Amino acid sequence: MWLFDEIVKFHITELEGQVNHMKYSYYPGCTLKTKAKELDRYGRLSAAKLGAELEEIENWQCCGAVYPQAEDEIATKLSAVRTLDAAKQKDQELVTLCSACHHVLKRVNDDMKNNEYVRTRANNYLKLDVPYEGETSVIHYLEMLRDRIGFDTLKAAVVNPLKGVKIAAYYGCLLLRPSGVMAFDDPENPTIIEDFIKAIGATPIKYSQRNECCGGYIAMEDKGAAQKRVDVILSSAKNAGADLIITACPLCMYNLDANATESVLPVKYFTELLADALGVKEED
Amino acid sequence: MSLTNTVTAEDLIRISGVDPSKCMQCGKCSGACPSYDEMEYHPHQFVAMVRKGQIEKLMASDAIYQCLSCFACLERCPRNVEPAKLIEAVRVAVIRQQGMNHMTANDIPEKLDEKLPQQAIVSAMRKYSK
Amino acid sequence: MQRIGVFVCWCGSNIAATVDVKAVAEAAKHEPGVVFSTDYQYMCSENGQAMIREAIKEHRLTGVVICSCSPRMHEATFRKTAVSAGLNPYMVEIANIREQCSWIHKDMAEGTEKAIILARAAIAKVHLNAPLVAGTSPVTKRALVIGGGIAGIQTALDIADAGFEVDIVEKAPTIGGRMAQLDKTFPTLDCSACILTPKMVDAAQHEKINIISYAELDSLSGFVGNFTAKIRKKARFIDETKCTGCGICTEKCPSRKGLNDFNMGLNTRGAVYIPFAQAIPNVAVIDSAQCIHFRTGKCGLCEKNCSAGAIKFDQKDEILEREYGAIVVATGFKPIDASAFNEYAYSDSPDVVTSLEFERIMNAAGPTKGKLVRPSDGKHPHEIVFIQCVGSRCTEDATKGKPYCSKICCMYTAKHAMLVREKYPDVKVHVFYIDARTPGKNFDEFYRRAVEQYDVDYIKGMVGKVSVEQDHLHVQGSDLINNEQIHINADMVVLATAIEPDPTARALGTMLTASMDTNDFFTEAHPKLRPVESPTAGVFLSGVAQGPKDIPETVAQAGAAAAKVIGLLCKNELTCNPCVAHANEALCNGCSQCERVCPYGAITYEDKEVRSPEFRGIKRIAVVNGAICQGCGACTVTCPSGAMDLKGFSNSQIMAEVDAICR
Amino acid sequence: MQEMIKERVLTLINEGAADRVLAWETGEFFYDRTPKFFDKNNVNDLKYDSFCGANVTKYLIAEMPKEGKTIVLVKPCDSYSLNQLCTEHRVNREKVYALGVGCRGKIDVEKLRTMGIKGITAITEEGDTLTVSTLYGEKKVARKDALLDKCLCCKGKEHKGVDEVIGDSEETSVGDKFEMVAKLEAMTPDERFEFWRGELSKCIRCNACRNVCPACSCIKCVFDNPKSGVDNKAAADDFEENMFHIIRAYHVAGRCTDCGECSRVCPQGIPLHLLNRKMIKDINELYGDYQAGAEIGQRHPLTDYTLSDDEPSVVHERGGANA
Amino acid sequence: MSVNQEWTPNIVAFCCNWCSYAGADLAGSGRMNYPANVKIIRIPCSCRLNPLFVLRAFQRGADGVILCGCHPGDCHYSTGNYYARRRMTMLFSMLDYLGIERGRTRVEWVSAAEGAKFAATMNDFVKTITDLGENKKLEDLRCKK
Repeated sequence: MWLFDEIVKFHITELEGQVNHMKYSYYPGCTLKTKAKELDRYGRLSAAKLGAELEEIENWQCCGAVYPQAEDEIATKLSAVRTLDAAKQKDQELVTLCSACHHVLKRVNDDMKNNEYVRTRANNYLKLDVPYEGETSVIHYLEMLRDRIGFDTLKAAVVNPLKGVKIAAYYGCLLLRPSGVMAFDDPENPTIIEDFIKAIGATPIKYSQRNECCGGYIAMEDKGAAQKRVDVILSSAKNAGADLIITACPLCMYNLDANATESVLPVKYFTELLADALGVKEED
Repeated sequence: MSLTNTVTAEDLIRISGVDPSKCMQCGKCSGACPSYDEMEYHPHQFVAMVRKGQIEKLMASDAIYQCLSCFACLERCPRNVEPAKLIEAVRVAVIRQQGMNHMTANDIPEKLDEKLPQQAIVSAMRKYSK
Repeated sequence: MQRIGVFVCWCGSNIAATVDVKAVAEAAKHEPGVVFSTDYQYMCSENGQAMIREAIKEHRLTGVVICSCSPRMHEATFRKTAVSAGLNPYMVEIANIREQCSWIHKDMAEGTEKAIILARAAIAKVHLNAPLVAGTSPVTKRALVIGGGIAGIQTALDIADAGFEVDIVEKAPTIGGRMAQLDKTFPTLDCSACILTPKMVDAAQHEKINIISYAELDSLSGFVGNFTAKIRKKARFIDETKCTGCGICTEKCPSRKGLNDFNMGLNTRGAVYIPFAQAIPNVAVIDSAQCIHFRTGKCGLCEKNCSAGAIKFDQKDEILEREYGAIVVATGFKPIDASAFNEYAYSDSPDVVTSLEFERIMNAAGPTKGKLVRPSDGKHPHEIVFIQCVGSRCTEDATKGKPYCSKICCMYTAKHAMLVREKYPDVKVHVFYIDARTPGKNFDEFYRRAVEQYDVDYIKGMVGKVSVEQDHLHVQGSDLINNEQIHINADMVVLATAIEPDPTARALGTMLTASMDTNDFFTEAHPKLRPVESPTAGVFLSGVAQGPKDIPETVAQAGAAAAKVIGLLCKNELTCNPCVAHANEALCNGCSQCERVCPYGAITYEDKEVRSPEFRGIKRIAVVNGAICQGCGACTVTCPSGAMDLKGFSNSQIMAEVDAICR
Repeated sequence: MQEMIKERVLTLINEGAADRVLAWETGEFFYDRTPKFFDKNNVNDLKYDSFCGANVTKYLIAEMPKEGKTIVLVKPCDSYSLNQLCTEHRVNREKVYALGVGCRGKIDVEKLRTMGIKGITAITEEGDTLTVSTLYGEKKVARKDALLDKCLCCKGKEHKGVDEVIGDSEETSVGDKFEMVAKLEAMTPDERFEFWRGELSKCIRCNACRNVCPACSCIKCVFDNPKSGVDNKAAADDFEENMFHIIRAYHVAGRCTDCGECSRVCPQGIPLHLLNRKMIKDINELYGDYQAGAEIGQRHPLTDYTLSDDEPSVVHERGGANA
Repeated sequence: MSVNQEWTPNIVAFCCNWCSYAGADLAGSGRMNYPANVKIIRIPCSCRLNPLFVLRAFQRGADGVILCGCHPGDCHYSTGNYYARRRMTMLFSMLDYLGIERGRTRVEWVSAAEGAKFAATMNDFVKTITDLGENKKLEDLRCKK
């Protein structure tokens, strides 16, 4: 860990003065500290290279991993509110990497902003000095790349363009839907990961199942159903000519990887390819 | 195990925040549903059956555990009915009852594999137990 | 002191069910000045009106209060009743105890109490009413029709046939509108162009019709009978008087990449083009954004090849100022942008088309010369899926779409399905529908023919997703009757997209001060009784600008709008609204504040000798032109001395109402 | 300066450029300066000194029907009122020769009294010091401490749109003129209500504020007009006290030049200018800075609009805690 | 504040003839309920509303006054509601400055097509005024029953 921080610092000092320096609050979430370390590590390394400083929220708690849709669920939303409030205290945008965490934080934030029932009750529970009312802006790492850093800047920073690699973007459901709240991209015809793939020099492969659900949430409960979904998605990507499929979600990663009945395509986190393209992967 | 408390359509409407009367029964939700073939009742039927007060059938059905929470129905609904919320409300109404947890901590070990991410466990516990 | 009669209407049970009408009539009796009070089942009926007339005469009434439905409904009726009994029409006041009382309240005691208060307010107002005499204003005997589709053309023809001049302002380079793009029309399947183009020619050749194409309304001032319009005739860079429509320029133009709007962008055209063969005027137009000459200063091939010398690169927009007595809005519609519905892969695949695009594909003059082929590869399709209600019937809180039924989609989809099956019996056709809505003469028979005779597969349910696969479109939808999710591998998908008002309508509505609904359709003055009139006097509605409708309905409404226009233009002068502002000479300071807020320029000032207790001598005073004043009252509030007041809605009348309500 | 003015006025009249002059004369007490018209015969009685706080422009209205041209002496602040009257056609600018006179702030004798100086017999000034002679001896007072309140928030010493200026002016403004308004805005509604009840309940409806106000120039005021429905001669209760002052402030909104005469003449010392100034502050904040009378022909903000004006609910939204 | 159980607020709604009065009629045709203590006075345009009328209403016992007109841009007379908007802003600000409760006055734009909005607006306004209680600060005791 010490070494890692040093590397980050090194990159920041190296880049200071060259790149517009940006600071964000960063929420990794539990899986990124365990099974999805590479999603996290490569994400941080790349961000540092791109001049974005990700300050991890102190003492963060698990977001709950699933957004409680029931209107009367308050307690299950509180840990997300604490995270959102922590970012508000620092007056920073909150960057997430895991699609599931992003989904939970973004939707709870929307509740705190627009749902008076949830807002009042959550604040009553939390007893913050100043009530939290949805002030924090929650953005996914990909949105940070697109809207804050810019894909053009990213493209310019690429040292190992992944030329000729045909990559299928797997969006899944959590980043896109419901679009009214997530406001991430066109929920039916998204382009952000394809644009990302182009920026790192690879070739995006469009396929029809990229925004269909892999069944990750029921993988434990009903492996068979999840397998069915995974096979449909992977074969769709494979038939479209992809060499590789990328995702931003540890749940999708696990599901696409572990529940495919036959191994047709390798699955990677987008941050791994990003780190590769930026030339920061080998340094770790 | 059996349901101890009666759940009414009004309860489900309150829990979900869904107004089933907005539905025009176009079936787009069920046309979009990736779990359609796994489910005994389909998203549009959840809406119709809540409207008609046929709650017990829904609560007894395995369909409530087959929903992937992928929000395709909710996203594509032309009338913003949000069937996914209604399905979750039925599931919540079931697991909130005594002894009705669909999954308990004891069920976990046998389902674990080395790659399984935490969030799969956390989310499953959140979804299937109280 | 007025002698006031109060007449309480039951409106059958509409009022009487929630308001004790007898109690209202009884309470009114005790109000000062009320010498007669009664109730009756239907005051607006002939018997009811006779009762009012008799009471006016018998009790020598000087004022009348009717407690009934909204004045917007029957104020005019009861004013006429008063006139026929010799009373000034402006001595009638209405207490709205239906729309604003009985219909919104459930409790009888509450409703009755409120009705009595509303009656008191009206009585208090009538005490201060004075007989008003309306002035007159002249009528310019020319009509302006905005929009040159079938609605505008039909309205213009009907008005012109009655002998009045009509200008059609069309924003496109040609008239014809959406109907010109259609292939066949339901339920008769006759050729759209064959029935439209003769009408276009009639309009062009009519001596009373003046077509101003490639033009838009810039501004409008005035009022019914006396509108002044500024019309911007956009530069088409072609001298219309010289161009013969030979089309040589369109062939010679080397810039070929412009999307052909007429063909819904399915193919391209030159920078100089004539939209379609039967265009009227049959004159070319240059798209300056595309034209090489405008971009680089070079080229000019069209100019070199035009033997008529009609190319005018230096042409500028031109503003025409014209006066009109009446205006008809016939701005039509456009299909909504289907890219909002990418679950149907509209943006992803050229083989997913909208119905209007499909119409062009099926049209003999279209991009494929009427041959049905897949846009992506030109191959013959074997299976086609039609999806109805794309973007129609969506709630306002949904992420996309329109709340209304677009009305024409069920029928044109049946038409498309039938035409495909007729021409290509090998093609399988599926139609996903929510409801098949076919009210109309021979409509349901038409739809049933598609099912029974042409074996079109109607599936009750909606498509959830269209996936673009390697060589086909995968359609996943629900079949509600069979309770199953079905999967179809189709070659083409046709989206019956909702229609919406033309995007220019909103700005036009503002310009005309004609009210619109939340969907930007123009509002009619009354949904049943005045369907072709806007609430703004002198503005009439024709076609889809008012709401979704098919061709026969559009033509019928166009004729109706024309009849209303003719009725207006036949008059030599119009009776003005006598509820206009006027300045009290003794009180007026001549300070000019009222002039500043008058939207009509109805106020001028003159130095006048005034003899009053407050002032003797010559002073500057405001003078209101009653023919121009529309009675908004802006001036009355700006006036600090209270010199400016509004007849019919005077300061004291409104305060009397306030007092009666707050009492 | 007074002599220079007299001389210039005489010249103008003798040259035929004007027929009379509207200025000040000495009234009942030595420090009273009341408006008066002079012709060349009595122009010698014209006074212009540090007591000439009164704004005389309103008197031109009645003069308009007369033949010939009137010279009017205007201090910088008065010039705004003159322009506003011309904008509203109450005064015909062509019949007026506006002679700007220099001003270094005018003296408020009441202020001296509140300092405890009694029995004043004469006041002389030298530089920044006033020497007040009283029955009980002489007192020295700093001139700036004896200025009228309105001079302490003077709009500036530039005459707007006058024909010529005689004499120099000195800046007298101190601080922010909206300070007190802001203070009131910061109070709770109940505190504000108490404040204004306390002030307005003192009103005796002497109409001095209305009569002096150059914007309140109606031939017949609505409050005097039995047909207006709101007429009343004397406020019978709290409502009518409020009503009169609300409507007065409202009628002059956008037209009030903030000359401060209303408060100056109020025998009860009600800070009426705070009502007008609130309207001015609102106008500035909501519709952009506006100074009534800055030039002739302006369109005032309440007879104007923009498509993107704030909704009236802005009143409810701002002010936060004091809702 | 009054704890009188009997008390219900008295509300005067000034509606422009072209949009809001028609919107109120539409609320009626749609049978959309709102409390009976709202009484509507028809005026030709929102710009006809003289501040004097508002004060008069309070004087005579109104507890709330609301003005409804066409949406900005849709005025039948083109510009009336723009003037009304400024006038009412200034009036409301003045009343607020005098310490009168801000909630007692309101302006809403309601089109002829917005029957539901009209009813919702009235319900909300009645609720606001009910919560505020009786108008005490701008009352004229002589006019009270």
